[in-house]
Amino acid sequence: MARMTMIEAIRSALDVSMGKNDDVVVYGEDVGFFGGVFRCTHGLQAKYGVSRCFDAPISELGIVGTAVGMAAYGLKPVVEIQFADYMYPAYDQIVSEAARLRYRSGGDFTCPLVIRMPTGGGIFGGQTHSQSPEALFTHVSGLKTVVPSNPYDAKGLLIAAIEDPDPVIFLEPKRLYNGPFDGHHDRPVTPWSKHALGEVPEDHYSVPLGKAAIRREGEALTIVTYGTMVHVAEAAVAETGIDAEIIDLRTLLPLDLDAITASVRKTGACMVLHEATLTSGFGAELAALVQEHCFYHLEAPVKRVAGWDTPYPHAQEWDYFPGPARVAGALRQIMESR
Amino acid sequence: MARMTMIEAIRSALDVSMGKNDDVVVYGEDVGFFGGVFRCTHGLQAKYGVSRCFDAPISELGIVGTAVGMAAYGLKPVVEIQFADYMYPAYDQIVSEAARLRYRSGGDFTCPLVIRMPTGGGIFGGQTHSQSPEALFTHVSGLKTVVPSNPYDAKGLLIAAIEDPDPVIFLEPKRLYNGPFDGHHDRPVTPWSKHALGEVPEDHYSVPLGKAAIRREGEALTIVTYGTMVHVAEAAVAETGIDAEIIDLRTLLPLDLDAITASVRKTGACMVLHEATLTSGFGAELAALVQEHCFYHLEAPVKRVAGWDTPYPHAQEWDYFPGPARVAGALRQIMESR
Amino acid sequence: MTDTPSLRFHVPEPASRPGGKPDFSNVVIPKAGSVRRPEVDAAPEEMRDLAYSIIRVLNRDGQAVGPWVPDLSPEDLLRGLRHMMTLRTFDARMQTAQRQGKTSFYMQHTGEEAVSCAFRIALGPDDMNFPTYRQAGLLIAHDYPLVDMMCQIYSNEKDPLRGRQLPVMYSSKANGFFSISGNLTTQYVQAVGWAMASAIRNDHRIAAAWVGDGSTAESDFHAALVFASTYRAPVVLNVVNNQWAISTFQGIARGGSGTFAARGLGFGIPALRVDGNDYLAVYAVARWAIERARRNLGPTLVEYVTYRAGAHSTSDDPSAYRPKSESADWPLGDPLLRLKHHLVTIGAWSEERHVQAEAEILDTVVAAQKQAETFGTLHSGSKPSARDMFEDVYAELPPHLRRQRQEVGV
Amino acid sequence: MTDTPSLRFHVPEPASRPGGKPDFSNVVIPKAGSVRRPEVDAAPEEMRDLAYSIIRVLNRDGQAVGPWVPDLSPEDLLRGLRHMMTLRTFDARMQTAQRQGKTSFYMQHTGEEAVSCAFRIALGPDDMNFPTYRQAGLLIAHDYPLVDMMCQIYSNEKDPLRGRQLPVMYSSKANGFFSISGNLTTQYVQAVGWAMASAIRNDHRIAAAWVGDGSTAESDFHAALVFASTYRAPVVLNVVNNQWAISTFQGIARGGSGTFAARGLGFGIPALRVDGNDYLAVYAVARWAIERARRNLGPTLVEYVTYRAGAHSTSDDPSAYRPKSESADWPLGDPLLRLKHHLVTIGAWSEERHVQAEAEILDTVVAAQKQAETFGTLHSGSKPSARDMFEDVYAELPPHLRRQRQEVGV
Ligand SMILES: Cc1ncc(C[n+]2csc(CCOP(=O)(O)OP(=O)(O)O)c2C)c(N)n1
Ligand SMILES: Cc1ncc(C[n+]2csc(CCOP(=O)(O)OP(=O)(O)O)c2C)c(N)n1
Ligand SMILES: [Mg+2]
Ligand SMILES: [Mg+2]
Repeated sequence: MARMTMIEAIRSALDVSMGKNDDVVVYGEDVGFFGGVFRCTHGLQAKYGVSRCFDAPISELGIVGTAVGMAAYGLKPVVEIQFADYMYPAYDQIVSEAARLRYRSGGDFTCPLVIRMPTGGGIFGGQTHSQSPEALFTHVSGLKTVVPSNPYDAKGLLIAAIEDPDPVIFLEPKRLYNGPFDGHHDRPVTPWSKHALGEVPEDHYSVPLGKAAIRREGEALTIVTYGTMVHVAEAAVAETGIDAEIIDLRTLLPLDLDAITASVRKTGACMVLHEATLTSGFGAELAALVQEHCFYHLEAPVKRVAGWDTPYPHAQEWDYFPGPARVAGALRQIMESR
Repeated sequence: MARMTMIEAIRSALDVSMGKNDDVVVYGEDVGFFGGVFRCTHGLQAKYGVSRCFDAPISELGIVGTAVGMAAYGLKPVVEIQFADYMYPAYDQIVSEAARLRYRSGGDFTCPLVIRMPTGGGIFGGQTHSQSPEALFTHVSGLKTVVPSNPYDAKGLLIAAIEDPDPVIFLEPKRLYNGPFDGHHDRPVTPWSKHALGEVPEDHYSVPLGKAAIRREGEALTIVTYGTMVHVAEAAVAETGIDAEIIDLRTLLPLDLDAITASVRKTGACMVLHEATLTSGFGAELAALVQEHCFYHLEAPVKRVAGWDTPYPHAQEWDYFPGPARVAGALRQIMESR
Repeated sequence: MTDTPSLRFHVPEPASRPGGKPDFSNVVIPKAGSVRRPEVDAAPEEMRDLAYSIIRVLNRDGQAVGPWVPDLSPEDLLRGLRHMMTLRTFDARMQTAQRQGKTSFYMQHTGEEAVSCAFRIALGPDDMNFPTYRQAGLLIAHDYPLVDMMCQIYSNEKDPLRGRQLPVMYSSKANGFFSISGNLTTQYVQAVGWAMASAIRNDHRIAAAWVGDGSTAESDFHAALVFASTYRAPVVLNVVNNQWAISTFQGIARGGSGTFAARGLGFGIPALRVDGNDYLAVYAVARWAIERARRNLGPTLVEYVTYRAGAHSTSDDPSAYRPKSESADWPLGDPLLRLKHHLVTIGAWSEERHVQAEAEILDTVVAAQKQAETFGTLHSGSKPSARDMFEDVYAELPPHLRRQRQEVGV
Repeated sequence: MTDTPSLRFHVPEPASRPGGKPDFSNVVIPKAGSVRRPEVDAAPEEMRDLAYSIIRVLNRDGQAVGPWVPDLSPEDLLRGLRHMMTLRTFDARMQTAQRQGKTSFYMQHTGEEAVSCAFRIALGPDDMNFPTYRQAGLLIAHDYPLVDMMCQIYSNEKDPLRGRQLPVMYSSKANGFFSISGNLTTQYVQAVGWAMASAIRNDHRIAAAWVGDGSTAESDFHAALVFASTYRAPVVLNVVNNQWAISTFQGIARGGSGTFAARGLGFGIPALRVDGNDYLAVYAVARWAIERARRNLGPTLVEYVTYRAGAHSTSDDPSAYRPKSESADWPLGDPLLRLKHHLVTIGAWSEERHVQAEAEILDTVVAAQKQAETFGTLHSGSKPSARDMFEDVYAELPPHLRRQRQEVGV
């Protein structure tokens, strides 16, 4: 066991996977010699050579498009999109190609690749370094979408994603790279070295895709969330003293619906929480499912707390971000409405 | 008044708009001399000249990207994407650029353009001529998304879209181009000339964006839908005899939430119906909103009926398409569960 | 500023439109045999002229002339002729089958048969094509069963793609034929990625990317050129310029560049232009480009100058946008007739044998069609089930799809 | 097939890395004055050589020589020098302000000042730039108030963009400066669309598109070239090759093409390469390209050969990926010092006056900064409100945003 930041955990997952399987190839913008703008691939080129880890031209389309070809050949490309905000040029290759290759070829060709990308705000990155586009992937049949909330899961899920036979979108909440950020932007962040989930095996292990984790057991209501918001939820729960159960989805698709319904049937109320824009966000799907599957157990409407329906602003970052105060307010509101 | 198909109504909207405003410029693949693969722009080049209506290279990115520049200049581009399935190469220009130009420039530049595209299946078009990607637009702040269900609305909404100061995504259910297809693929389709909403004024008029239409009043439950599914809903209601209220949204964003909540509060039950893939479809947003705003009026969970979470298949088209039988079954199920 | 005249908008127009006289005077055609043949390891800078010419082997008299005459025996050529005849017959039958309602859609190759048929022969068995819908010759010239192609077109119970794909969107890994995407050009950059993978693996296999003239405008074309140029990927980048993209003439995609081959020059990629209706020239140029890739000398861009003689697809009617007789006036002729003429000229073939071969081929195709139809057609007979619809979305059926399949009750 | 050696994967590498000796031997630099100047209406085919050379005016002795010497008076040049000095001082102050926590982010222009400053002077007042984050000289050379720039950087209450944009992502329609996108290259094709619109309207205004070397790999670059070529749009397509894209050397984007200017050749677009650190050469080439556009002769691609002397941004540390002294070894020198040298050489300037000007400019910039800071900085003083966050998403606030704003209580 070692103490790792989420960056180190991701790097370790790549390292372990490249060591184990020669087919794993890592590339993206600034990913090679420099090791990535967030340093997630640092040292891999030196260790595995330029054929296994290299810099790509600034073409997200080209990065994903060539990766589809490589995956069809039989390699296992793990590519980085520098920020999720820059995935749109690759969206066609993801949606029309990677996601559908197995289906449209009747299994003749497959597309086992992993596309990593940092997501989320909280770093004063403005509208092009802060987005959380997960709902644009969950709407696409054929993709799996993963969002870790801590170093342990990040490594285990990334290894599982690399070993998965299908294309996986791996979203890394960048605000969690160095510590469990809970939305209190005016306080210092505890480093991962002080957090239990910063304890990470150095060797190979995996966390299965499609299984949620219960971060906190509780009776009062269920908070369904993922990524950075897991920590915000924890803070809000601690501050309000409301005995909420917190579910960290880890994988959005395939979704661990059983974990959600079991919890909501127990608690009778549900909040869905994410950083992405509210309308048509993944929270809409979660709310729709919860009301469908737990209708007769719900004592209050499923409440969504999410980013506002505006582009991600720069100066108003903390007005935009669904921080502990907003989450706490919503928790109280649910409790009062029952 | 004239009898028009939906194609003729769209053409008439373009014609009226080009005649009224020199700034309106129409282009896209095969849009100029030939008049579009669905003939929606037929005759416009001959009437208004090649500078106002012309063929574009096969680059959806280029079509929308140049349109953003034209709109910023002060023109009013109305561009066609040949099939909605081909909009992905343009998605970055739509999401990162058109949708955010006004916001990010503090109103210094604006982007009043209309992007038309045929959507939906039912023509044995397979996975690349059948998609309904509306949820990929409704998640994006700054866009308006419109889906007409008949010639009258198509013309009025398109004119409203062209006169709108913001970017509008105009989705045309291609299966409705020639008649009100109700999902009974084994029966001949009634032409628009036999339908009241095929009666279309030849001059300028508009149907406001953001206002739904009640296609059928009813007491038993509310069906919230749009596009082709409006007619499928009508057929299923007629066949089951269930007294449903049918809401045709017409505009998905901004959404006419008041019309929905008023109806659901009256009927106490709600079905959401669309052709797009279920998971993270626009129906998720609708279900989430309905349960949030009508929780205490709902006697059964909001039921979503939608396309399956698979790519759109070719041979299994009618297994995929949510036709009248499936809708009728779901209607009965809702009625029984209350 | 206002002392200059005001700006005018320029929209390229084809030389003629319906009702007008076909005009190909802008297509400059060098004499067969007149274009030089550089060594495959020559520097790209040294052969920029080849992007602006047309490599041709067969002259008007049916003789093969010049430095590009390939090393093909009369038997090889007869086989090539047979492939092209088979493709043409196949097209005719399937076109009719679509008109008879046996399937929803079809796309023909008429006039372009030499391109895919000759290219396939030049390629190795383990190489991979990333084709468009207009290269069925890659399958036919590789002896892929006609029945399997037809079953795909009919979406019947033996359709290898289980009814999921639009007709003609074949896939056959075993035959070096990548799954066709209905989205234009997406596969072009994938071919480069496949070739990069082959190089990363120190393999010997190369990739061939395919695109139409109109589709070169798409972004994937650019990405492919960038990545191929940077990583010197072992790939042949093919552009089939058949003059039309549905109703849009090639000038709209080409703009002021003169040729599509020229696109390669800006990337330091050798670019050759070849008479796409000349089986021998296509084969020779393909060999040259494939050898470059195989010898790790990097990518080559090849533009095939040809003409789409038929409609774009069964959904299209070209008489609405081009003169009816344009096809007949196309100056590079018919690839099938030109190869036949050559074979007759060299004494390897005759009118009689040709007529006989036509009959044989028709029999073969009809027999295949009969067999395919025993497995069903789109609207009749057995066909893939709703169960097939839910499979292969993922390797394993996830819970939500299991629920949905249960709802359908299959 | 296995008789050929197996394939090898090729990844371009820069000439040197940290710890190594900088090496620019691959940058071939023609003598100042040695490159010919074609007429603006010359055919693109006639000037392909210009894509592989470098147009230079200022020689080592500080003299302006050759056919590209522009028609600029000493006063014009002094003004240009002042613009570049202002930009450099502005950069230094804002870089420090970021380090002091007054804002979140900043991007410098060090070494590239001539490109945007000289280009702006060549452009007409009503033309429109579609810039990247590294062309603030377009604003400074157009006398856009430094205070407004700083208010944007500070996201304070006078920020014209109401706190919404990352620092340096300016927008000023009145100054012909299109809103900068954080997404690379998206604006390149928009510039072409703007230019097409101007032509459709029979206007006189032209557009200028801007992109970095690394960003030419993006799809929008291709789309821009396709549309500009097809519709002969009145646009100048600028590529600023500053050798680096964050940590990635230009060889990764350029591949085997030799130059970025060469990209234009495949589209029949005249392409010029110019010494980007030579104010006079930049101005002269810009004038030439702008005149072409204005006279309806179509687009021109211009590659500015320069060097990014500083870090990519305040988030970057170049010592991790290139030799520390690489910047000092850059063979085209410092644009500011070269223009200064020229002015001294022609007797229009002196060391003393330069020192004095430096002091004056510093005073001006510091005064602007003081004033800007009275309106707040990112984390202190007054700033845009949460209300500003909800506005301008649409022209009118739709119901759902009204509800959300109410929830915030603003
Ligand atoms: C991304 C995308 N855009 C548009 C289309 C519609 N479309 C299908 S074929 C075609 C024309 C292609 O022309 P070309 O590339 O010249 O190939 P050809 O059909 O002539 O072989 C178009 C526009 C599509 N299939 N995909
Ligand atoms: C679509 C997109 N991809 C990636 C990035 C991240 N990024 C920002 S600047 C940059 C490098 C750009 O290099 P270049 O084009 O050479 O411009 P320079 O910074 O050298 O002026 C990258 C990769 C981005 N902003 N947008
Ligand atoms: Mg074509
Ligand atoms: Mg650069």
